[in-house]
Amino acid sequence: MKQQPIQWVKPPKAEQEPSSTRLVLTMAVAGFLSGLLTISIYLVTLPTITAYKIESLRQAVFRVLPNTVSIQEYVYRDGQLRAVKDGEKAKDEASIYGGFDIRQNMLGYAIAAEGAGFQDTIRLLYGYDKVQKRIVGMEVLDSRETPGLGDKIYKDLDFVANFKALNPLPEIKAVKKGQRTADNQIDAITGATISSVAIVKIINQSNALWLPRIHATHGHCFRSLSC
Amino acid sequence: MDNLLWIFVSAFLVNNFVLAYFLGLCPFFGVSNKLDTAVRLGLASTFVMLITALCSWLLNTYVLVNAPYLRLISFIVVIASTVQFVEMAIKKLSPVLFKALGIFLPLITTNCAILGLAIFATNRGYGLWEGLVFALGAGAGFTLALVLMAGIREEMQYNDTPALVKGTAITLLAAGILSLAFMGFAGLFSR
Amino acid sequence: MLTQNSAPDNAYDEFIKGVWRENPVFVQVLGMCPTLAVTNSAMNALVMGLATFFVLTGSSALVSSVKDWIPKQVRISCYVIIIATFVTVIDYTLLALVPKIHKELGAFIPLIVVNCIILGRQEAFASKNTVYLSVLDAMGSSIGFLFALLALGGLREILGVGALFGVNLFGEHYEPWVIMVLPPGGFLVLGLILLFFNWFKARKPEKSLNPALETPHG
Amino acid sequence: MEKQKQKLIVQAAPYLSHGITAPKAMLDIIYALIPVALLSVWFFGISSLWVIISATLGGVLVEWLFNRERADNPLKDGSAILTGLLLGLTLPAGLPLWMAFLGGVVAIGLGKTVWGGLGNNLFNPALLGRAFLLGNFPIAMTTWPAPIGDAGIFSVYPSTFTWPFMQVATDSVSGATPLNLMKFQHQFTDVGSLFIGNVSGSYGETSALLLLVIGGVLILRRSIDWRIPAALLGSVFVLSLIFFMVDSRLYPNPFFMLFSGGLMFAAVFMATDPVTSPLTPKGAWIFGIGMGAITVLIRLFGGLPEGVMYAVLLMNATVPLIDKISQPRAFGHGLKKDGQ
Repeated sequence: MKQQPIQWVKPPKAEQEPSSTRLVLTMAVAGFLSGLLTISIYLVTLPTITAYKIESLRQAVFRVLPNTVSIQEYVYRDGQLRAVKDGEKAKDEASIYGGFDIRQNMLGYAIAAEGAGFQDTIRLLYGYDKVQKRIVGMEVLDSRETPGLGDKIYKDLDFVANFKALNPLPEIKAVKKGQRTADNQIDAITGATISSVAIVKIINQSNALWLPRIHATHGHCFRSLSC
Repeated sequence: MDNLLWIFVSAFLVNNFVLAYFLGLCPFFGVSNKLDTAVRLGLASTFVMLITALCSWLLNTYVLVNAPYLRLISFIVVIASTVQFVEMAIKKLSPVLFKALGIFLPLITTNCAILGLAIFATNRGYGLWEGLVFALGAGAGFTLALVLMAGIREEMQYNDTPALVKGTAITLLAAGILSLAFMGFAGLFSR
Repeated sequence: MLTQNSAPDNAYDEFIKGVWRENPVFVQVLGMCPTLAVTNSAMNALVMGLATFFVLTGSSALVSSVKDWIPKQVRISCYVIIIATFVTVIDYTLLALVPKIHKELGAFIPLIVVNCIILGRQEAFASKNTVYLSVLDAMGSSIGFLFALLALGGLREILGVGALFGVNLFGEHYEPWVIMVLPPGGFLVLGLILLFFNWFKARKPEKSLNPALETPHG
Repeated sequence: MEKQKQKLIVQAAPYLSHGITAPKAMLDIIYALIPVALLSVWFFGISSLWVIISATLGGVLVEWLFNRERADNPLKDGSAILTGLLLGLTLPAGLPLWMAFLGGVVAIGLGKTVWGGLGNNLFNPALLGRAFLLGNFPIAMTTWPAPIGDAGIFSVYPSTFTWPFMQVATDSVSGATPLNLMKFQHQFTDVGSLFIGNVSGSYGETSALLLLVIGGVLILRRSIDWRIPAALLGSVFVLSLIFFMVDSRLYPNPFFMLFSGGLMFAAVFMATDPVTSPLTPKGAWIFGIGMGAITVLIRLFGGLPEGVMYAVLLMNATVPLIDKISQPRAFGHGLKKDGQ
């Protein structure tokens, strides 16, 4: 069969050309009505959508930073991590979330990070306990890793458990499953080494940025960072 | 730099717009029966994608900051009118280029790869350079898929493909095989 | 790209032709991007199909009721604006109601705008017919589209995960065919379905369709 | 039959002036595969024989089903058996038999039948079947059992007789292939044992020595075009030598690259398939070098340990283009032909 070329329907000539004012007016009315409808649906759904976003963020922080009951957004300004409220943050400014327990004690930070995975970008959130100086939880927010293999980065609970008491210093290393010997190592997933290594790389890169900032703010001393 | 390379390779091979994201399938199936047309359509699309990346970045940064709900409508309107404007400009400035690419330009604006590019770049929060590199990779990937498919379909004309399979069915199966082969690029430059 | 409509026999025919005889996916091969991209599970296919149903029916109703006031020169732009508005509405509604599925469908909800089934129905039918017939026509096409999406999504999920709508079918020892939920699976399964349709048609040659309908579009 | 023969000659005429006809070349290659199959039984036991037979049966079944009404039944030319053999030899020992069977079905069904049978297919059927299996069952397809050693030829891997459509029940011990070790542990297997072949891997890819000998014989008998293996192996060697000289700790020794994985097997048996490779000598060189470059790219920078299968499939897709640019006289004057 020969493929037919696409036929584009040409508008037939109108009997009388409408004035350009009429054309512009039609478009303007259409645009106005469309804008009106769009804004209304936006305003109607905004509370639900915002509530869901805040709630899912809170849930995620609770999972990576156990015992958290409330969260606070922080940005890095003038050599310090500073708490910001909604709207005080500049558009492209990176932020992390501090988690507080029931007595309003600061537990640590939940840090979002992303990077290249096996198939596509992986976005994840991990919790850093500032007292124990350990990573205490990791959750993959978004990924397109291979089903049944790479998706074990969030489906394999043994792998996720690697991040429950992990020393981030000097850097995290992925080793072959069962060969873990030090507290800065994780067991890679058999058959999905690239995805496991990608997670490690994403966290290491993010740590290189944020740990010194946390350190500067709280005055902690790290083994491999000059004090 | 590492990041830009990965964005390019990802859009070009690993997550090829056509073979992994299913974007731009209309021209991929409709216009891929001739090699010459495929090359030109690919180049013209790449060009439009670059313009789109620029437009959507400008819109996102300067216009839509407080009105995200107008994103879809303004993307469509702005992209379509910019392409029309560019088409007129090319016609005036370079008749040769117009003859090669011009007839495809209006056709491309209705292509979902273009809107898809703008939406993906926005969702991922790409800056200007990232967006442009993304557009370049996506355009190159689109061209590659189109050219490979055109070659396959020209070859098929000489073969006795069974009547049952002819037409869209075999094109889809060939696209599936190509998509399977492109899986080999997974993880490229990700480390 | 548009079919020459024969005079409508009756309203029922306008409805049923889109569902089966002129099925937008299996017969006209239109709207390929969403068809392939979101059918990696039956649930995604269902939500996408319903969203398209809403946009297509809504746009057809609106376009057919305002068609006399829109000058010919700007009609396509007006249709696009109308469609884009409906898409924005459904986009925010889904985000509010089913955020998890919205996340999985991702960029493909805004891309309903460029699904040429929708613009095609406006241009070929709604701009020339009464509201009643246009709505029936739109409902027929979108149910046909929904049916196609569900068939693809169901098949891909059954093979690729061993489940349907998330319900496990074959027990936990089933070995999933991972390809089916990945991009190659979309192309291959649709290709095989079209092959089956061709075979079906070849068995009943008197009812064969115009081959020109096989030109695919986005 | 008559028709099939003719088609191959027409397609191959520009360079195969030495009278290769389909059945002769095909028989040659089937004979050449027998020692490879025997060696794999020696290394991996009787399981490997089961897998090869299963894959072949799958292919033959499809060929028979879709062509039983045709007078020139293509079953007779043996190409389905050849495809099944080739596919079977690239599968891991201990792969569940139902998967091997499915691979054979896809190889012939999707790789050959839908294109109109032998001579019309654009992709290597055996590798297409293998790519389908690898995509579908990544774990089973990358579980490379270690050679059986002392257990005896008649011992069977427990995973072989897995119930159809079900997962492998037992955790089989997977020996990492040399390429896996290179990619994920940065260990380089010594070239000597790669050369002899006593390493984990699919049957066909274990012994480089045997494959070199067989390839040599086939070239001498003119059953395969020498240019394609030469271009493929040569480009892999040169490219990996360049990387090796840049950083010898990061990148493997070029001999390691040559003798590991499925490269040798692909160079001798897969890339040289006359139906899915270019027509002209110049095209053969482009084809081979392209495959070499993609193989090195995927092995050194990709996420997968082995890329030669994808390299062959991807270059198969470019064969129509290669034919076009390497044969300007036969196709008129290039692009101008299609101009408006």
